[in-house]
Amino acid sequence: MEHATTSARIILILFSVIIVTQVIRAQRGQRPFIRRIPGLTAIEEAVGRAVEMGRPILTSVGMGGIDIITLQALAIVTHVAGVAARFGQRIILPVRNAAFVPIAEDAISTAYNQAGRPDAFSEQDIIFLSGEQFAYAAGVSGLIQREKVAATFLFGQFFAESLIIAENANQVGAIQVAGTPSTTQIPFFIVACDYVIIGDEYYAATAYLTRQPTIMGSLVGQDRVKMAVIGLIVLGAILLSFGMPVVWNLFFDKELATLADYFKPQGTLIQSLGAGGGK
Amino acid sequence: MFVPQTGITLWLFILGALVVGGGVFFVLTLVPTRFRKPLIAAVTFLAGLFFALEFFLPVATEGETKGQNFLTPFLKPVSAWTTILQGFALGIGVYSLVSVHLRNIARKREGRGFSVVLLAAIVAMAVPAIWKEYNPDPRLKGFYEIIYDGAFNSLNATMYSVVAFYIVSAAYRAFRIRSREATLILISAFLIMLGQVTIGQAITNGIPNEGFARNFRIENIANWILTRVNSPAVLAIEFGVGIGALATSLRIWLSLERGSYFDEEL
Amino acid sequence: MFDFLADANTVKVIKIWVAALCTLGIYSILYKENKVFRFFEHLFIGVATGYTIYITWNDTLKPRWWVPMTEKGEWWWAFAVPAGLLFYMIYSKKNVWMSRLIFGLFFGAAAGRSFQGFAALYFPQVRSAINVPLFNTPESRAADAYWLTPFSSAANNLLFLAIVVSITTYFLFSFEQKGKVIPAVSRFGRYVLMFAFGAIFGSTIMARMGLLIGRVYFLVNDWIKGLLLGQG
Amino acid sequence: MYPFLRLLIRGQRIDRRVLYVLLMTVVALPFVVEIPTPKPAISPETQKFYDTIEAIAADPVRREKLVILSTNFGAGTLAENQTQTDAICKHLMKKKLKFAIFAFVAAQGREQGKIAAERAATKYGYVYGQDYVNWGYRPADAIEPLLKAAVRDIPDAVGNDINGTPLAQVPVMQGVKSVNDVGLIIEVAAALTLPQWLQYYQRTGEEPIPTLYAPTSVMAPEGFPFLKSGQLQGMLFGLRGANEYEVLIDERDFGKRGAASLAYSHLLIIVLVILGNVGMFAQARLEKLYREENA
Repeated sequence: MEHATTSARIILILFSVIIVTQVIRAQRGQRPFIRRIPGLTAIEEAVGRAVEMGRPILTSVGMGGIDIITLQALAIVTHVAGVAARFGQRIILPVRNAAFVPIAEDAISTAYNQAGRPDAFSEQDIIFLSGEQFAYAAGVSGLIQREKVAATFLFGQFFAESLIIAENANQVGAIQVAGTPSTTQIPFFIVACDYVIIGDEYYAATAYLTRQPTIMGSLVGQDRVKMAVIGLIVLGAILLSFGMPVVWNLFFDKELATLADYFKPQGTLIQSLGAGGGK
Repeated sequence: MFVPQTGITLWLFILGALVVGGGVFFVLTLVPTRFRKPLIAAVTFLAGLFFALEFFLPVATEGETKGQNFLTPFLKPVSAWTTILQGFALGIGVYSLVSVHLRNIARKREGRGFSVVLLAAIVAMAVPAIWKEYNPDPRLKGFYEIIYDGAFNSLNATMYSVVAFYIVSAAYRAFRIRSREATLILISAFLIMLGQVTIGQAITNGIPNEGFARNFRIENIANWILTRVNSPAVLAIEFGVGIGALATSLRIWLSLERGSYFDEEL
Repeated sequence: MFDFLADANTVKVIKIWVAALCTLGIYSILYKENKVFRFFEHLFIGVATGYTIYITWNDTLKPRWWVPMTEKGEWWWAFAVPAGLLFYMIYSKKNVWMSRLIFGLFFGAAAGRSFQGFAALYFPQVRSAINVPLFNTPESRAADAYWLTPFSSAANNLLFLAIVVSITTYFLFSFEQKGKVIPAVSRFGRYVLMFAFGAIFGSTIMARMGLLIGRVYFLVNDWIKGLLLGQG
Repeated sequence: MYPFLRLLIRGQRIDRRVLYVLLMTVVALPFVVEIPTPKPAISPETQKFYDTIEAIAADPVRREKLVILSTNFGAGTLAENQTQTDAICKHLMKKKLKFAIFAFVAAQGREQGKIAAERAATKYGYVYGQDYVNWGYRPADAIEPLLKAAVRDIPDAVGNDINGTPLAQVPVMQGVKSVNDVGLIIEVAAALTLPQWLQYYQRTGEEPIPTLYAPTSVMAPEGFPFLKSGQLQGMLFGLRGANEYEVLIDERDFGKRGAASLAYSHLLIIVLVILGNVGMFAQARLEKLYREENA
């Protein structure tokens, strides 16, 4: 879809309006409700136990560059740093994207200042290891084994190196909490970490941890959009069973000339109907 | 105005551009603090507006600019500028890595020998790699091949392959029937493993591969799991993440985002 | 001087020895973190950084910026220098905010593209999620259909819907999951999630073993057989 | 007391270094000794991958269009992605199709693509520039705008090939201008590099371009929803897919030997997991026996 079709414009703008109104309403003081996800108790617990062990904590914002998911990871890592800073605990943050080093330094040093322990923060602990995926994994593994880290907090986008980092930390007995929207890496975190924040809980984590009205409002908006999509899918499936592909056509990637076209099965619909695999 | 120049005038124009660019740069330093955040918000919004409008605006249905709107021709220059500016950011990483390791050496820190190895490796890779483009000396090419194929490629592939060992120790430790969820993970992992490997497939080779019986062949069970259970599960997770990404993009585009990076006083 | 570097055969032998030592050096971490691993770890980070420098210059900055500016006379590329310099304002105490201009540019552009990204990636997914008719399914009309197909395909499609709905319910956060129905649907969603993650784990073992096989094949074939036993 | 149970209990606490040595031997064995393993069952997605290329080669119009072979993988995933790329190059060359190698995430993707093409070129008499071209590497963050620009004008958006010659002057690129001149996209991937093609290229021409996917096994599960929605026409599921594909184009090579190691490494994991669980149950049983005795 190189350019939006009419229905894409309507749907996308509708979704955006739902989300933005919830955000603005939350910013105007209407504090929305967000249920506590179990993963967050795990974060608080892990930082507590790590502080008792007195060894440094290793965190990571994942393998992403200057993108949205990595910024989200930084928000969670900053929260962890804030909690650890109160006890003067050292946070190590090896970074994969060079341009992200200053952003991370900014956020983490602010967290230490706000916790009243600027002395505990050292710029040395936020270092660019390598842009190359596995050179980064080798560097982090070496760090984990040498520093005998007490805990690891792995958030953001991960690829095949996830298990290298998690299993090395497991070997030094570190408590591990991971959270990633990268679906294919979640199984590796599940087998090697103590707690894993899955898929969308990743966004809920920042909302709950930071209690920021903007992010909480956004989460409510996201829920509304999710419910809308689910409603459309169930309605669409039922209508399609009766041979009415109207909802299906709303999400069609070619421009439909007239309103009536939305009620006629479009060319690829018949061909894709046959795409079902089950016998 | 934007006409390619040649010879001396080219270098004058380049100098002119640098001076003008430097001037804008200097003016930016004078921007008072209270205008800084709005300026950043404006830059962020406009950068996003370009791509949003290019996608949303209706396109010409026929004629020379078929399938385009007035912004589409600018996609190419924007792509070129994005690529180049991304390239300029490289210096930050190299600087921060080199400065950390130079400090280790200067302060005679424990393990500074390894820092020397690291800095030497950067030079041993970058210099011959770039130099060979300008100097066809076969010795250079040979040295580059040793460093690239011999060191870099093998280190990369080996570090990746270490995951295989960790999979065995992680699976051995984690796949224990001690909770409902752990058992579910164990069962589906086993079914897929058996279904994908010739030895596993051999177990149910006896069953005919058509009609109702075919559903009991291990590779069909594995395929059913991947297409009928994994596919909707991955689809549902990706929906949530996709909507989350869209929401986060909206917050950043409209500078609604809060949090330590965005609230900091400038 | 260094003429051996010109001879292809010697280079090949040296390359295999270097690769073998690197491979065994990295595998030494499996025993425990040791000085040998630390050497190859730092060698790896250095070589990787060197390669990134080469690739960024040779494949991007030279052909798309330096050559057009200096040889094709497109002088306006010179504006990239002050613009690129904005990145480095992160190191200035007073004007660090200026680096936020260029980061803002990239964040904004990525955010602006997310509309097309969302539509192009998820609209076909929504269509495939809708495309699960609960009766007179296309499979039942297909050539290899047999007596069970209408029921099995309808059951499969119902399962597809149930999984999509239950997992999405699991990921709803704006209300407390109480009562009888919602927690049950959510729990079913979580179990399907775990089952799906087990399947992903199982299917990934193949990939990891493939990598190890690649390295072992190199060690056995190129190094031991090739060089040590001379069956080259 | 209960020596047999005590032996079983040790099965759940095997030191991980023993596991690693066991894995290494099991994987290395098939390369030292010829171990017969049964022929693989061809899975549906591999068959569709093969059939799509065969169908395009048989179609007089589409076989003249360019095939984009996007090699987005690095040295880390050679065993899977290189085996896939080698097999794909042989198949494309067997069918005399024009193709362009292109990498936009892993910088070494362009070198690995080059190696695969050169290996097969000697056998099938393919000449660089005449029959195939290598567009080289572009940084990941700039690929979206580049693809959007390449919808209208590929030579201009991509710029020059790996040797620095502008694409317009490369013989095989003659007549290849816009997205409608591209007949097939093949994405060999080690990470998430498929969405860019689907988002910004596949459906931007007059008709959707058939797209084939050759991911590592870890990325493959995410490909199934796209197969179902018709956005993908076929997929090679990691090394397993490559092994089956080698059987289909009868060019058995690394895939066959690798398959034996694969089979035995999986068997090792299954045996170890069973041992671990048996050990756990044995311990529970032993503790119950002790409690009964002292009670």
